Amino acid sequence: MFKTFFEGIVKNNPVLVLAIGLCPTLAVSTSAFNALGMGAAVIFVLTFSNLIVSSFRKVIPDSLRIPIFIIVISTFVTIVDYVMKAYLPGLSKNLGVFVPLIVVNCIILGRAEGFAYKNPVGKAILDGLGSGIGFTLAIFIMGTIREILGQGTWMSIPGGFEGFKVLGQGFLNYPVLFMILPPGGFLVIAFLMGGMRYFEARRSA
Amino acid sequence: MKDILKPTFVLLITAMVASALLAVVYEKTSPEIEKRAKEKLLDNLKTVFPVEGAEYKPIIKDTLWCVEKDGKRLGIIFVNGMRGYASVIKVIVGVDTTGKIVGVHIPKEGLSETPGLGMKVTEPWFMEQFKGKREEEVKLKKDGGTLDAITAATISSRAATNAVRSGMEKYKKYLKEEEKSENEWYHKHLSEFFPDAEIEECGNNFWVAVKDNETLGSIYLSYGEGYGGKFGVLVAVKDGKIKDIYIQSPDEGFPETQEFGCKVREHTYLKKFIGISPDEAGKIDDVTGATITSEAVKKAVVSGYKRVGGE
Amino acid sequence: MKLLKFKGGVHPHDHKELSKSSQIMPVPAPEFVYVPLSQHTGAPSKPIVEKKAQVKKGTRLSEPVGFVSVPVHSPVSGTVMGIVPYYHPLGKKMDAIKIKVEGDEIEDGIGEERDYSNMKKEEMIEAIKMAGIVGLGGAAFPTHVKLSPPPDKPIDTVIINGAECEPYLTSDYRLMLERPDDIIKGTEIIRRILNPKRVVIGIEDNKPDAIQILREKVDGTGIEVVSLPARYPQGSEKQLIYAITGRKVPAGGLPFDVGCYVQNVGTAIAIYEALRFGKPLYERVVTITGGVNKPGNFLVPIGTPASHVIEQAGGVKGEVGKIIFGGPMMGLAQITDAVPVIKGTSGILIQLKNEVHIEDVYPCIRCSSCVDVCPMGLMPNMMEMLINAGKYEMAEKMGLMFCIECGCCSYVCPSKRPLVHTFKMGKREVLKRRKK
Amino acid sequence: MYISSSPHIRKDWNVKKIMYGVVIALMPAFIGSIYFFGWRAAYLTFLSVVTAVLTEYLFQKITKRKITAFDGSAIITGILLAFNIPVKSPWWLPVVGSFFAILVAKQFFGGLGYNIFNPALAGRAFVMASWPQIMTGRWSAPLHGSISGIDGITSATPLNLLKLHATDPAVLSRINSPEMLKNLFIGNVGGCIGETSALLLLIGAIFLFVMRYADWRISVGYIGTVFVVAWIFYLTGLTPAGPLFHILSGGVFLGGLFMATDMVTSPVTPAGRWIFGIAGGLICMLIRVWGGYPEGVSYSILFMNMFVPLLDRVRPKYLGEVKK
Repeated sequence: MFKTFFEGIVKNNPVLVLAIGLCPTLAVSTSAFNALGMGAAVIFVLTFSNLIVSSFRKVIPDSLRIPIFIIVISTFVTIVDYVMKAYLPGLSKNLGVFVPLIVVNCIILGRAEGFAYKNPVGKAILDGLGSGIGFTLAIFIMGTIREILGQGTWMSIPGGFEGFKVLGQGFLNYPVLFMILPPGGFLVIAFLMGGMRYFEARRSA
Repeated sequence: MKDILKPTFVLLITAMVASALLAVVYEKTSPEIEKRAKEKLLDNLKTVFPVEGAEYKPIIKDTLWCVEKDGKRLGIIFVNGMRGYASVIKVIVGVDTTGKIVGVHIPKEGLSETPGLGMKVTEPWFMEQFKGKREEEVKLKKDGGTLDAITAATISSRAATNAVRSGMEKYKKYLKEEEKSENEWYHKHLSEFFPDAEIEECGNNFWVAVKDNETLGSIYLSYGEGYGGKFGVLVAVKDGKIKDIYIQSPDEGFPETQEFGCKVREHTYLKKFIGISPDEAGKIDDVTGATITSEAVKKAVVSGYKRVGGE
Repeated sequence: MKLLKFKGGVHPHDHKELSKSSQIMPVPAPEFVYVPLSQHTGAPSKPIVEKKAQVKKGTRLSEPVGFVSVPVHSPVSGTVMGIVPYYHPLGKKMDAIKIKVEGDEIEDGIGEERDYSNMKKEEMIEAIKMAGIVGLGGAAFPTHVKLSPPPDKPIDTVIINGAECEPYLTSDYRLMLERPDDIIKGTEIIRRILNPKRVVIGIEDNKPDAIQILREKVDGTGIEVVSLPARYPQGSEKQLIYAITGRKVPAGGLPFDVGCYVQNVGTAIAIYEALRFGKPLYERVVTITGGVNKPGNFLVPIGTPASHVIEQAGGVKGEVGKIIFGGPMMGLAQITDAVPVIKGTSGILIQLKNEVHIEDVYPCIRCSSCVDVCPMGLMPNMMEMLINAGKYEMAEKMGLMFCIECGCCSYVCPSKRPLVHTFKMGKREVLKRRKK
Repeated sequence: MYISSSPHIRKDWNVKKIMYGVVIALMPAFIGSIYFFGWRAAYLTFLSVVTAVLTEYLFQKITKRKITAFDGSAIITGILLAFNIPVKSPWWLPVVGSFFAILVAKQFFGGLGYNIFNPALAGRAFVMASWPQIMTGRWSAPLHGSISGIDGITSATPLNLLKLHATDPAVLSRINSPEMLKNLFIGNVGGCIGETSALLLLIGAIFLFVMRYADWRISVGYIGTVFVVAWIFYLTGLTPAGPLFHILSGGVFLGGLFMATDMVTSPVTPAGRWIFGIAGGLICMLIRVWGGYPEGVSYSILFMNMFVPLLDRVRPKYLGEVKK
């Protein structure tokens, strides 16, 4: 039962292994806090859409499943969007269009179609949580690396906490801006994917 | 038929449930969102024009506000944008009625300039340097102005400064209006010079007193630059000679120091002007201890007279 | 007519000075000769002698199988020891007739002068075929096949190839100096068979004395002698045709597609000897050069092991590094000095151990030297990459099959990549796949 | 006895010779940089080269590859990277740049021969993106001249003059003056360590062309296009500087002679090389006139690097190729 949960985190990590949902991953992983916010939004949407899809899987007609998935997903996304705007406006501004874009995030549609539609509710929720946490972990690690190298801080919150000054003043003066620019995102994700493959290969060898 | 109806029905139900759910969420969150937005806006307005107890009245929605306190206009705040390096740089600027910048704020949100470069326009030191600048000074040093540009981000710095300057130009007329109404102090004095006459405005801070189709005299308003700032002088002229003279009082915005500058407002000094031609005002002795201010008064009288064409 | 320069090519040091001035010397027969049954392009011939049969110089040992095939003849007189698998310059063991040399008799009739002026075209071609004549430039393509172009492709230009662009080799050069009359007579025979409009002898301009002698000799015959710029691979058929006529042999086509016929000077002499003296091709001129004590040009009986020939050239100067049959650009390195000389062997080059450079192979740095020098206008670097990636179809599209293996690309490659080797393997693989 | 496929003789050159040939060709400009900017130029170049070689060596050691760190290519990358940074850069800038260039842009792609982008330019792009304030804000005057090539203007390099002060009549009147052009040609102006002297770079490049270590088509195409396009733009008023100013200023000579001609990252066919050079020059001018940066050389070359596989398809017709 819990295999489903852990598979989503490590073996089938959506970002680092399946390489899906890369667009938001690259775009919002410029800081650890943004990444956490995005991750939380995805976990929420993923878990609840899995729950709904799985619960109603017997009544959803096959021919209509995709439109219905989209409606379900977009409903939860809109909820997240409103709530974020109301209670975390700074984060909402930073994540920008990528929160509404969760609707078309292939992780969520993929899990709904590939897993929740075929499995019982309990498993579907665990799968949603697992994949969501897998996504969050990946994007959080990326956000951490990029923020520390690119800004010299960690966990800075827009309009709030300045962040832990991890690498000292010299670094704050001359941070590696490259890392928070898009190419830096590609570089970091390439490293993470490569590392993942390397360890996977070592473990199975 | 059933093939069409059933899916339609299912889809309809789904959509309705979803809409209902969203409606509830919207109902709950929208006041909060609006409240946040308002707070944020007020926050910004307060940063650029911080006056205790001031009111910010919108003139053009989301673009222009006037700052009022106790019914008196203190200045305006405007929002203006200019294409920067990678995005439009939005500036929020407070300008007081004399045309000086009170504060500039460049919000980080929605700005996508290069991090560490163009993004630095949002750093306090950059926004600070606008304070107290007049329109013509709002230029980068490179372009002959007074402001420092951000190293290696000339385009963003220039866009931000240009946004401030072009905004000031665009909304100048709102300040001009203010100048008039703000300087209302002289209106009540106009009638004091020619008690029975009707005062007709001829524009250009020049009035003519008329009684029974007969011109009794004229009044002009002129400004002098004293030790502490600008002050106004009203001069009534009759038959080419100064009939009376009035200098703005401290309540009306006279900027000079109480102990020295204010001496020029004393009757003993002003008396010296009466009866002479405004041309000859320069000959009058200065008030001891208030040379700059007295010189300013004399200059104002002479220049004002010249301006209105010597009657 | 203005000469056209073919694109690409290289200028390696030619080292011809080693053997240039040495006259052609006959080599005495060794103890045993090994005459391979296949010394030409096409089907191997079928032996007609048996073990212990007595043969003389010029005795026919086999008969051709099919049209593209020629017989072999005994270069010596002696006893057939049997048909044994033996080393072959192509690198593998092939059937060869082993003959023990005894005496020095010549087959009856060979050497008598005959009058061939009344022979018909077909008779001449048949005589050339049965004399076992193949192209002596190296490719060893049966000459009678070349002399019978399809009727719809008339030959209007005959080119006698005296370019000898391979470094080190001087056998053709010596022939031109020593036997210019025979070359011209052979050429006249070819002219009679093909009836072309134009006959040209092409010689590289680094052999001015050969050009001069031939120019004197051709006077009044209507044969032109053309001086070609010295540039490897000038002697390659397609490059030669382009330089002399400006025609481009279509990819995958043969010279007769553009009305041309190219023949080596040595072959011209062989044709003349076959018709005039009835002498089959059982010996040829071979340049022995490189790390030998007395480099020179030798008339070697076909089937003589290389070791014997090398001895005649004074033996190897030091430790043998490589024994190369042919020139350094296209020749084949041999595994042993027991390999016999065959009809296509124009030279034997000995490289001493210290002359053989085994250099580090670097990755291709895309310097494009190979593209610049390829005389066929191919892109060797890309083809190599594709072949190494197993993408044979794409390599074929880039013209792999039209590679003439001249070696220019490998020669210039600063990364020392074995380009020609790869192409040979690639071609073999493509052919294998085509068969399937 | 050795057996190998033909040919059995090889031209007397190899990768090492080519690479060290390029290093030699860079020496005039290197010595010039010491003359213009002082010993710090040598110090930064030294750091950059050492880092490049060391990075390559360690990577190959750790990943158990054949050690080719001393074949000269890493030295070239190190020198070119140092040539592309201002002399006032902190010591760690060339170190980080070289490290990135060798590790990410070269070794991760498979090492020498497999990299898509010119490693030195990729390294430069990295430090440029990361520390633009250093890369574009810290110009210093040469020891015996002024930063802009014009007396009295001390804040900007020639190209910055063009980008930022193009409206100043004092600049306009002297930007095409013989004095300016002479300073640019000799290299007596502010700029990156190795890019300022067109003369010294040209000396090195002629050596390369003569030795056939670089292809002249790319250089002629690149610099020629910058010249022609600049001329057209000058005549149409799009840029106040004349064509000579454009080719002599900034990194056109360094880029066009040494970086665009990098064998690994340029096309192999003559036609491809012409296109590569001409398109590169055009992009450089587009960036200079309409782009956000005053200089467009490095990005134009990096941009064209991406098209190399495509340009390699512009292959010559082989002899006797039949149209299908």
